[in-house]
Amino acid sequence: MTEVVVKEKKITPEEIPKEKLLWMYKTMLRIRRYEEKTAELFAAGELPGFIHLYIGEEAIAAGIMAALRPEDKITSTHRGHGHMIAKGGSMAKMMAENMGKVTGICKGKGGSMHIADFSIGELGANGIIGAGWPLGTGAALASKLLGLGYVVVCIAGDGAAEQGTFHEAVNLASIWKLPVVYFIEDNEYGMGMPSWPKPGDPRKSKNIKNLGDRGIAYGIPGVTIDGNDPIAVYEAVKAAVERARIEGIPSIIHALTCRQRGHFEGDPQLYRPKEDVEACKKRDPIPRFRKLLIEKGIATEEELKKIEEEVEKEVAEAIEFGRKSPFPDPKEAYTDIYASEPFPEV
Amino acid sequence: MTEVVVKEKKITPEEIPKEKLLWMYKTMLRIRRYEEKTAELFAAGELPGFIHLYIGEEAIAAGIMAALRPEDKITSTHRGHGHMIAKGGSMAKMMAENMGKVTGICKGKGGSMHIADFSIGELGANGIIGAGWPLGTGAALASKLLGLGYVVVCIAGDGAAEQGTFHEAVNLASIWKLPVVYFIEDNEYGMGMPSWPKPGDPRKSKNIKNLGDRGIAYGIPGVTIDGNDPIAVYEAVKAAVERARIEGIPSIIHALTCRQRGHFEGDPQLYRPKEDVEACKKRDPIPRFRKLLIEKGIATEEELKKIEEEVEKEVAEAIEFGRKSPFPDPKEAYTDIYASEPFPEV
Amino acid sequence: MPKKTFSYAIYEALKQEMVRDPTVIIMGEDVGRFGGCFGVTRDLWKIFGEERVRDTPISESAFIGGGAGAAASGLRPVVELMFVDFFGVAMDQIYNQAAKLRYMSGGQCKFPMVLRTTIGGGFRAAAQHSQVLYALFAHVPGIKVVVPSTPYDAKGLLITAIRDDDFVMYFEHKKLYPIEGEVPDEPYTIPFGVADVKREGDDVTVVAMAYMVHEAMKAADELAKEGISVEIVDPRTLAPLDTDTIVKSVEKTGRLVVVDEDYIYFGATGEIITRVVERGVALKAPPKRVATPRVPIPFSPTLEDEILPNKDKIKKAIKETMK
Amino acid sequence: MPKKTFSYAIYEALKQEMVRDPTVIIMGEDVGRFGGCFGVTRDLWKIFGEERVRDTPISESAFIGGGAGAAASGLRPVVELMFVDFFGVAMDQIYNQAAKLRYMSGGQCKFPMVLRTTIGGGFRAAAQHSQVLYALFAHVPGIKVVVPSTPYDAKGLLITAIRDDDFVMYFEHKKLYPIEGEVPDEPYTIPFGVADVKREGDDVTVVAMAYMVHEAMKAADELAKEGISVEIVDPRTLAPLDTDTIVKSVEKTGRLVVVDEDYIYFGATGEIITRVVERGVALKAPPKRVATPRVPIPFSPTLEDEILPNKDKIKKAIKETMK
Ligand SMILES: Cc1ncc(C[n+]2csc(CCOP(=O)(O)OP(=O)(O)O)c2C)c(N)n1
Ligand SMILES: Cc1ncc(C[n+]2csc(CCOP(=O)(O)OP(=O)(O)O)c2C)c(N)n1
Ligand SMILES: [Mg+2]
Ligand SMILES: [Mg+2]
Repeated sequence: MTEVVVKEKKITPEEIPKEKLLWMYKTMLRIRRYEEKTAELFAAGELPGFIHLYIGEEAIAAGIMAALRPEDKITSTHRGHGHMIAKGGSMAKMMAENMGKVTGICKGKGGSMHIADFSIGELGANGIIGAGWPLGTGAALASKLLGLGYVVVCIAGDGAAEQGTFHEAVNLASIWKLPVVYFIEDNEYGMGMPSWPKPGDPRKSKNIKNLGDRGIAYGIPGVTIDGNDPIAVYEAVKAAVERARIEGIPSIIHALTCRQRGHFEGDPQLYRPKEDVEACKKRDPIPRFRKLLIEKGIATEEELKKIEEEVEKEVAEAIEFGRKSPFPDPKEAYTDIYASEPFPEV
Repeated sequence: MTEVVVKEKKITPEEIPKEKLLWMYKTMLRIRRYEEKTAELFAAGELPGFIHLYIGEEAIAAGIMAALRPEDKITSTHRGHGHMIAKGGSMAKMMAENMGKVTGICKGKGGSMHIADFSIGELGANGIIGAGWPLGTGAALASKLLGLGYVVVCIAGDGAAEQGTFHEAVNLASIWKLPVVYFIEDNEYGMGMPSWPKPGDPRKSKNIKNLGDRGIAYGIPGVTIDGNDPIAVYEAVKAAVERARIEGIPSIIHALTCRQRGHFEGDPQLYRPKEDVEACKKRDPIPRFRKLLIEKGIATEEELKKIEEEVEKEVAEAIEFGRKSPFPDPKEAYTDIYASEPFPEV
Repeated sequence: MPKKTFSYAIYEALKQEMVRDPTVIIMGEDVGRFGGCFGVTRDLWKIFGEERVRDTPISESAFIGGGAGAAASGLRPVVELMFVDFFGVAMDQIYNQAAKLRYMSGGQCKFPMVLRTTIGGGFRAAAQHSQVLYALFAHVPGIKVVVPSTPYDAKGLLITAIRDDDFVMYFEHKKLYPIEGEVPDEPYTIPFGVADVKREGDDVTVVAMAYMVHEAMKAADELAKEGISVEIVDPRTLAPLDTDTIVKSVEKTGRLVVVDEDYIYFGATGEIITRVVERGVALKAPPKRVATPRVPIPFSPTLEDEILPNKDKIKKAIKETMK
Repeated sequence: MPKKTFSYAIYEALKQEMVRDPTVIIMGEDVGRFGGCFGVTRDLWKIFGEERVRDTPISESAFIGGGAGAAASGLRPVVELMFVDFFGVAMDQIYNQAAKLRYMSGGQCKFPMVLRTTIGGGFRAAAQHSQVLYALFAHVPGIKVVVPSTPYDAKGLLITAIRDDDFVMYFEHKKLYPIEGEVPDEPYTIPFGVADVKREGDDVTVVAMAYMVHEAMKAADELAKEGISVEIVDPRTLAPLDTDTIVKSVEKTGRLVVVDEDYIYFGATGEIITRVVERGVALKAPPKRVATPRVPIPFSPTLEDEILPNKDKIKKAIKETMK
């Protein structure tokens, strides 16, 4: 088995504009607080359906989006709240969506597993693992053929990298020279299945640790990075996006992170060693990045406190918005299936 | 793009028992003559349906099967006559099958794209590109769990290696340590699509030439070999089969060969440079191997002539058998769907 | 008889068959240490070990096709597709391979594989985790389609499925898991192709499957008070489909309502109605169907409740046939 | 009007739409230099270049899903699935993605994609290259299902499909390719959901699709000599399905035979019969269906001929309704 070779960072925090660093911090925090409240609301029965939280993985969404232009697009997953927030989506509309309200970003038709905001280039979470790889590849084809200049980042999990769609999509993008980046969020689990063996658990879902090496199979660059460091993510994505945009060279980025909570809310994680959860919490990207900002003198305690307050407020308002919004009229169930409505029959 | 790195052979012909070398020669020849006659019969309208010939690729089937034990199994493809013959199937029953006769190996129900002979471990040709990868992987799982000791060689084309099933199956075998070998017959085309660019044709179906490198993506050995040299094939398969049988380590073998005829019979190959066909014919494995046997003093002209006569006779008898056999009774259409027949409804 | 949940009945069938026959294995995503996404396989991995209860990567084509290959080679795999909604990533291995290889080979091999999967809405799980879809598998050849509605049927039909030498798809409605019923401790089988009259009645025949049997039962209870006597026929398997029992019931009642949580068109409702009318059975009123419209299942509770069939819609349809 | 083959009519529609709208592109296996497996796309790659007529690797999930992603992002892809039999390797991208993403997003995006594919038996191509299967796609939501039977319909319906802002599946029966018919040179559209009465008659309504329209026509010609007057209704699209036209015809004739080359159960025959009987149309005889039994398509000519529907089977069914 290969050992994980995490790519050395080259950019130092000092080389990144302060606003971007603070933006990353705030973004991570916005995701964290949103997700924490989501957990509470789910437990209280205010959120129907399945909820998969992004807690502990925030550095990825923040790092990716820090490297993108507004016109760039992403495909997302069932664990997609963080991607949506970082890409610039409205917390309030996402919260309303997850509550099933008509003011939701998808009018209450999609819910957490299907949140999408095409207006900001968030092409959709997906309930089918691995479905986003081809979809994003197609969006990249449109960028190329229509000369639109955007890059697509297909974000999905380590589990999604075992789906056949991964293989097919990456190969297609490679031979067609499409402006796309395949980003694997390796949170060490696909539901209850570990990426590689854990203490007392020999299971694994792949036989190599460094999925960046899979680039070799397609003749494209691939790299494995520390997914709990937003600067490492930013750096890798920036390089990949440039290659993609200018030369049409796709890349694979494999980011190592971990899942602090259960697969979905309500998962007691009986399959998971307790120490593993503890170890994951210790790797939390937010305090780590906060410490760095302070230590390097990039931000003051006051500045960060102010950000933290803003975030609390935004989340509270989002919840308020969701709660106050009405449920959709039942007859709305029959609209939005076809663009050429009314369709003669449903 | 990577350059093709063809593995150096280590075994010399002298190290292989004469009978095995002659067996390989005869096997290649049996396939060749069978296929040549098939082309004639197809042109004459005696063979219904689609026919894909193996002409020019015989060294692969001969080399693989020379390395297998009788209990080992293979999965095959739409271009599977050669695999069937080399694995020890009856030419006569295959010919009868391809003519749609009731004496055919599949009672006329399958035809050329579905020939199978479970009694010799030929688990079936397949009309779906890439379908054999998972099926053979499952057969390898049975070998392991039931302690049956056989190895499965999943044979399929370069095109089949772009299907998602390839990725999923190889990964599964790798983590489960299954006794299986993934063998890619790269005949430079998937129907009309070249594996990599040809003169005046920039298309390609993959961005690396050495598909053996894909082993890296799964943490298993992978190698690219000369598929027109039966000894190179034999050597690579022998090593892979041993690893698989003893250690449960799967391998990828990528064999370079070429297709002398159209994709299917009747294909005018308008998409293909004429020189490409010529170049392929120059690489013909049979005269090359014949020359080697003579030059190395392994066989005499007379010995080879005798083999050649035996082969002519066998093929003629197979055709005779097929021609004389009756078509199935129409009511046979309703049997063999379920093992627990009669089924209440069709 | 002891009372058990539908979920436990399935677990018990799996356990007993694994004890009886060492070639029975289980494969799927999180069927092992997780205990199954809905907790059905529970501790089987502890009892039988991780060789026989195999957690897979998220590679449905590989492990369903792998199951087929293993079934043709001496194992008897019970494979789990977590939600039927995911079938699209592995349909070729299901319908072109497992279902047809026996026929294409002229009967040389057999496929004693069971593909268990979950169906059904009502969990606010939206368009890709709420579907039913069994009609798709009943349409194509080579698949036996089993749709249990009670714990008793679940156990008996699953044991039949595992012992059957053919490829069987076994559909578990998620709303049925907690439902309790009497289930014998010992193993038993229920033959395929034999419908069960879940309730006798004289005025209207309701054909219903899976969870809809229970909604139909509630409707029948309420209508009984209004003097309408409903007979409920549960086909239990869609392929083969026990047309005789359905026809016999409609011959008696003269009225037919088919209830199905699957999408309404080109599915089970049309098939069952046609099976009856093509036999020339005299009907006192046009047959009716109650099913999910051809709409992706929406997430929001108000929307999902609008489209799913339920007791009230069934009552309304029954009453319309009585006019 | 000029006479053209079915194949040429499709080619012409593709060419004219590609000229009209630069966002129309073609993708699929060997749609370029090979000219399409059945020669339909011919020289389009030369006319429009290899950027717009894209040969793909054998990766149906990638290029069908890719088509969907491209459609949501401003292109209007016409994607080719070489044989419908291959749908199983890409079904998720078809039915869970292209078909549902608009709905799940609350109408934020649209999918102006056409998925062309070939159907039908009779070529001794066996179980994985001879199927019809359109009922599967008509069952699930979000897909428009188009099944042309003549060159004229082929061109008009394809142009409608390409200009439609929704995901359309377009099924081409391989036996139709060489069939000739009158086709205007200029572009025209035929609306979806409008059946076409291909032959008028009084005694029996035959609903038939795709190549079966032609077998039904032959049956009707022969029966006319025996004094039986057959009306043939071709729905042309299965989703939406023009129930009104079918019902109107059956109201006139009082007899119904549905002819379909797809598998018989849980498919189009049951759906169409049910659409009629649930409207309470009075029938003089039980409705009949002529379709392929639930059997994998066998290779041998004697076997394949046994199971495929044809003129004689249609005649027999019609006569039975006349008894
Ligand atoms: C095709 C498919 N198979 C299985 C599932 C069930 N499922 C939902 S999330 C999940 C785990 C996904 O793992 P990963 O891709 O690593 O993402 P993570 O949840 O870890 O973020 C599984 C198996 C699914 N939704 N789709
Ligand atoms: C899933 C699927 N897609 C497409 C086809 C059509 N098809 C048949 S053979 C073939 C080319 C296969 O190429 P390769 O795997 O390289 O095998 P070769 O024919 O070169 O031996 C194609 C595209 C198919 N049969 N199945
Ligand atoms: Mg994960
Ligand atoms: Mg090839």
